[in-house]
Amino acid sequence: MLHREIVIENQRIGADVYRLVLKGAVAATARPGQFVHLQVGTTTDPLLRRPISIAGIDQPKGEITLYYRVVGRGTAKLTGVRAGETLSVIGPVGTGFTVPAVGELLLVAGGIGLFPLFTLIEAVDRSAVRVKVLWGGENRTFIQEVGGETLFKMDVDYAVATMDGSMGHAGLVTDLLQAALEDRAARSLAHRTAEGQTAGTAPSDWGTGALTERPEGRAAFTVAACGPKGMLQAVAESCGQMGVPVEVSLEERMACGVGACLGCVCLVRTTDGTLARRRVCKDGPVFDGREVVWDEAD
Amino acid sequence: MLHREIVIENQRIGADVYRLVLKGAVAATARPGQFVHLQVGTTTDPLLRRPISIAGIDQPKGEITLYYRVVGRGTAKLTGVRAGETLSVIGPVGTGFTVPAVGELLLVAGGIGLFPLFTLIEAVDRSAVRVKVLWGGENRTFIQEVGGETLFKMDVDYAVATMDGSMGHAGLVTDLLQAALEDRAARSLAHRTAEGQTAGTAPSDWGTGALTERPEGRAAFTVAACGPKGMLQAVAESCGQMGVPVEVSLEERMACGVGACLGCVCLVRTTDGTLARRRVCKDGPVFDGREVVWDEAD
Amino acid sequence: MKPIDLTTHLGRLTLKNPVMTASGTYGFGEEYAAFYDPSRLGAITVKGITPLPRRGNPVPRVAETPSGMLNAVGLENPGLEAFLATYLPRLEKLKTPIIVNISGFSLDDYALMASAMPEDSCIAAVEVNISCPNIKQGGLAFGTDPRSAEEVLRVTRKNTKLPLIAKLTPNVTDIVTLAKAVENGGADMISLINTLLGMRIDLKTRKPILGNTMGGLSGPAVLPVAVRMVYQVYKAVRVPIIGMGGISTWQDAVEFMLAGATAVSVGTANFVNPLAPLEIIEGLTEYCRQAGFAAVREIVGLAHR
Amino acid sequence: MKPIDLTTHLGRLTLKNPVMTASGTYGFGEEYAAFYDPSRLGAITVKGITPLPRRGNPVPRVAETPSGMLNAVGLENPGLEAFLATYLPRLEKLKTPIIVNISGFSLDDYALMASAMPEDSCIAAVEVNISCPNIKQGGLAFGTDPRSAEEVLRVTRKNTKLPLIAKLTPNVTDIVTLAKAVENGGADMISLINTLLGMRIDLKTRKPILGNTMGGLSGPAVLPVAVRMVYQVYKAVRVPIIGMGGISTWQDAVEFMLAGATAVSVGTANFVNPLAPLEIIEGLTEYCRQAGFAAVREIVGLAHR
Ligand SMILES: Cc1cc2nc3c(=O)[nH]c(=O)nc-3n(C[C@H](O)[C@H](O)[C@H](O)COP(=O)(O)OP(=O)(O)OC[C@H]3O[C@@H](n4cnc5c(N)ncnc54)[C@H](O)[C@@H]3O)c2cc1C
Ligand SMILES: Cc1cc2nc3c(=O)[nH]c(=O)nc-3n(C[C@H](O)[C@H](O)[C@H](O)COP(=O)(O)OP(=O)(O)OC[C@H]3O[C@@H](n4cnc5c(N)ncnc54)[C@H](O)[C@@H]3O)c2cc1C
Ligand SMILES: Cc1cc2nc3c(=O)[nH]c(=O)nc-3n(C[C@H](O)[C@H](O)[C@H](O)COP(=O)(O)O)c2cc1C
Ligand SMILES: Cc1cc2nc3c(=O)[nH]c(=O)nc-3n(C[C@H](O)[C@H](O)[C@H](O)COP(=O)(O)O)c2cc1C
Ligand code: FES
Ligand code: FES
Repeated sequence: MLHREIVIENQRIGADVYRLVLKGAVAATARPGQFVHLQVGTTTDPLLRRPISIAGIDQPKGEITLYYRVVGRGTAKLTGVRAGETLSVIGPVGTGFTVPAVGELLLVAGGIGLFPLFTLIEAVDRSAVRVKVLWGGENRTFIQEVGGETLFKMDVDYAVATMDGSMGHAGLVTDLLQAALEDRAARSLAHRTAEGQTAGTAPSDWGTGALTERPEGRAAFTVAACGPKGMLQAVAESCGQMGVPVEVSLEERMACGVGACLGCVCLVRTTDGTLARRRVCKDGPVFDGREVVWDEAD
Repeated sequence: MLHREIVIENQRIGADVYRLVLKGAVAATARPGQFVHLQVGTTTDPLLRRPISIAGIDQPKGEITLYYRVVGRGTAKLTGVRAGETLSVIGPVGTGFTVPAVGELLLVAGGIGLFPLFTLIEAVDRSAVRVKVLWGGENRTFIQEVGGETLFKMDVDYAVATMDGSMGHAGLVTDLLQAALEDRAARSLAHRTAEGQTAGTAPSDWGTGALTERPEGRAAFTVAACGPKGMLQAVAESCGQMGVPVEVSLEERMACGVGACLGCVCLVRTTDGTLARRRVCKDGPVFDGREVVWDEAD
Repeated sequence: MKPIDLTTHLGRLTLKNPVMTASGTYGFGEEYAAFYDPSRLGAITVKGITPLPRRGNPVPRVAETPSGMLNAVGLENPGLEAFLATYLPRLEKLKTPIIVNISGFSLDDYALMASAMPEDSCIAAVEVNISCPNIKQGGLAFGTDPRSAEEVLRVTRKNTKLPLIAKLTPNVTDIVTLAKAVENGGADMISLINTLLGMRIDLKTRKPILGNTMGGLSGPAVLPVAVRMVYQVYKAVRVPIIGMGGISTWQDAVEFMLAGATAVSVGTANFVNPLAPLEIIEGLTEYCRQAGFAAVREIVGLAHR
Repeated sequence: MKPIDLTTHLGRLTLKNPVMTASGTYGFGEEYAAFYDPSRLGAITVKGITPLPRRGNPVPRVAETPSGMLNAVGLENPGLEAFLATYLPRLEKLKTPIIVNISGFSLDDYALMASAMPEDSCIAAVEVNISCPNIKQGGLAFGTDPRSAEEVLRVTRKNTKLPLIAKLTPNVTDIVTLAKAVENGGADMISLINTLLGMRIDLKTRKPILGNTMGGLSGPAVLPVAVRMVYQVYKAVRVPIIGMGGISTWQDAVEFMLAGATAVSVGTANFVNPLAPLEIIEGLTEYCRQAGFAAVREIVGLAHR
């Protein structure tokens, strides 16, 4: 789990975002939603490793792709790393996304929360699963610079929202989600009514069972989301209300990255209703959105 | 005094010794025996600057040459710096060697203590001053690797000593010094006796006055030395006994490098006989060898 | 070439080498098993246990500092009962001496925890963490008052035959008096140091970063403080010292042993380099070989000569 | 664009900006004049003065540590008489408020030093360093015992009308009690923190690196401890706080001010980046501008809201 990976590329792609391609042992076992815990320096400052999601897995080549945004000292230092050098990597770590086998998969991303969803897009069987990405960002520049190098090349349906209205929907990505959920509910209602069921119970009915336990024959509709905590909470609540299964990828400040220090916990409500701690690094970063307790004070 | 200098070259020349050539403002005002205080990293670890002697000054090109040996974390980090990058440099700092105008200059160096003497060799008017270097090192490999890239190219008289006898005199460089001093004394004695002076007072007579105050007409004989403390002490004592003026370049652990922290002091006996502190970084690193109190307990 | 003897004697406790892992940084021994076989360690110290389960502090629980980190986990742990029922059997499988770190808010808490530790399991010693606030005495930590510290050790001593380690906090004016107090109280060893109290503030939110406002500083930044305390305490007590605080390399470990530590514990460094404990074992061995020592214990306290 | 108001009120003392340099790291104000005009600083604190000249400790006096350094200069200084005769006239020329740091080994020492400071010179305040061992009371530092600390301030207060700063050592169990004690004693301000006691050992010689065995830890490594103490003391006292300990960047300075420091002092960072104080003044100004504060004093203590 501790590897030295060779830097193949470390390139700015725009808007303070860099693509980092690493060759080594991680690719062989990486799965969608997992991350690596990277050492950014060689002295004791900055001390801690930095968690970065795996955004691309090329098993034949033995390469993983990461995208990182420069926000502080660690990521700033990382930009100085050159192709040919090596980096110390712990990974792949964490419990990733469920990869649905059939149905529809709606991906909701806020800003750089887009990146961890790429591996999920790549992993699903697109002949059996309809994938659509809803992506929100600050403005057109960010969306075009970052999307132009990534999402827009991926041959997948998407819709964007920008806070300043400079591109796509003017507003939050959760507006797009809400619309999609309502649209889906309406379609399903029509479908079910045709099947002779009562409309009223349908949405809550959807909410039972884990994502993989969808009854055969009925196309599953699931959501996976990554982005700022506030957005994830809104996504989880919207989906919860509509009874749609949702997985969210959380971020938390980490020390060990392997479950040993209890630095990165979240709170979940377990099936028996009690509150329990989970480690974002080991038990997550992907959690069932219905389980997560968003406010400690609750 | 605080400059960003461009790295022109940072090259291993053998035996863990590197040559570092910097282009910038320091060259314009640097003098023999001064040093620079280099920042080796950009994070808080390693924290402190490292003092490195100026071993070459090329004013027309605006370049200084440094030689450093890798001994710890800071110098190890320095080896990673590449041509074209810049380094933060405080300098030139310190009070350097006296440059004699006439006579004979004997330079005594221990190991990498050779480097600070190069600027002195370059600075003296070789048509008026006879220069000879006595250099001691561990073994032939060290002497040949380091000397081959430096001293042996400088068209200056030299003699070497190695601890293991693998090159030159087998033993200490101070043996060579002792022989040179005795030889000189014998020659001088002959000279003075010829002048009708009493032989007995001659050596102590030499010892009076500063290096530059030599009476006209009589060729001054001075020694300058750099190397480990033990060697410098031996050099100073030998010269003292023979009444030969000697300047020594001291090393001490430094923080500020500019005289502000009192971290790098030595003890001197002033002309009125009292003991006083001097800052190696500002009042030195070059001191009159007869002044230095080598053992605090004295 | 004769192998260097790494055997380490901590009073009645004998370890195969002097390198262990520090409480709270090595979970319950399983997380780092993906990197190497934990039985290569001298011992493993597990996360601090309290009588009842604790959910700990809200996040953020960690914050980086120059060459260090703050943590405010708040003693999250499964509680004594679950520890014995669920974790201890799993620890048994690691085939490594286990040190159980216990924390309490009253003397009764410590007594209860000590008496509950089986004496015939993988548990090699009990480490008494006295950095917790003493609820009865108004919240001041047991570990900052010599009399309370001594009392905690005494009551723990009465309740177990296992070797006892007193773990001291560095947030005190006079570490030597505290060390003497726990020695008097019956400690077989002293662990030095726990974390230094610190905090950081977020420039954007203008609030403390940690959910708990303040936290414990660990990592290389604290090393010089820890070495100093080991050095001071070594002069003053007879019981062996387990040194910790910023140990990341074998050089650091040698420094602690020269200062007077008989064994060393690796904490924060695990997060940065999971192989640090193994590299330290190797480096210590090589240092002894090159310096001509036949046993690593020969270097303990040499800086005092 | 209105300029940001940097005026800083420390009790009766008003400075043009809140950035000063820390005692012992800025000599007698002249060494850094080669880099910039010192009058751009809020104030300069000079090296600690004692009644008699002191030659200080043997070398080595400094040792590097992770993100920090140890120093054991041992209060080398020219003594009171030479300070007044030789250094003060030169300080006068810097056109900058000067804070004189005084250290003593008895109450009489402090009284003498305080009464000797002219009240009509460039001396803007006297900083009372109480980290020295109290010879009469057996060597424990004045600064670790609240009653002694209060007494030192009281006696100093009686002997000068100049504003008084009490400089506290962080090597104590309870910084708040000490801060309250010096406030009671008459301190107009509190400086936090002096250095943490630490040591390092040389692996080759197997001896302590410092000539004095132990030394004071400063630099970025101690920043989280210093911020914590400023935060704690701000809650407990009314007098303004001068924050220091590892401040290297404007971000660090903002952190101290949010924690409750009215002014900040730059120490070890001068050695690394001689321009640090100026960069901090600029950065503070820019932070206030971008965050919409009209005066830098508005951010003091905001982390407590
Ligand atoms: C599971 C996971 C996956 C992530 N994936 C990505 C990714 O693919 N691309 C990307 O750009 N960023 C990602 N992040 C966020 C990234 O880890 C932080 O932006 C980065 O650690 C900041 O480091 P810094 O030194 O630049 O910032 P600093 O502020 O200097 O960091 C100081 C400390 O805070 C921690 N920290 C700061 N911001 C965050 C944050 N948002 N989340 C967690 N820790 C933080 C750092 O790890 C470090 O310990 C991910 C975070 C997690 C937890
Ligand atoms: C005036 C002066 C001129 C020098 N000129 C040269 C030169 O031209 N070439 C060269 O190779 N070396 C020179 N040195 C020695 C050089 O400064 C040290 O070897 C270097 O600082 C070691 O740094 P490090 O990080 O590799 O070692 P570390 O041991 O990791 O350093 C730790 C700390 O100790 C200090 N330190 C360690 N060794 C020495 C030493 N011998 N002298 C002073 N401080 C030390 C470092 O500066 C640092 O603060 C000079 C020293 C002085 C004082
Ligand atoms: C995340 C974390 C959790 C810790 N939890 C405990 C604990 O439960 N009990 C305890 O006695 N010490 C605890 N400590 C302190 C360490 O055991 C150790 O004393 C300290 O971190 C200094 O060592 P280091 O610098 O090598 O980490 C914890 C430290 C960290 C970093
Ligand atoms: C070399 C050095 C000498 C110091 N001398 C003194 C002193 O004479 N008096 C004093 O009160 N503090 C002295 N200090 C402490 C500093 O003023 C300051 O409180 C401490 O270094 C923390 O700040 P920093 O981390 O920014 O350096 C000294 C610090 C250093 C590094
Ligand atoms: S970061 Fe240590 S448990 Fe998650
Ligand atoms: S290094 Fe600061 S006075 Fe010389």
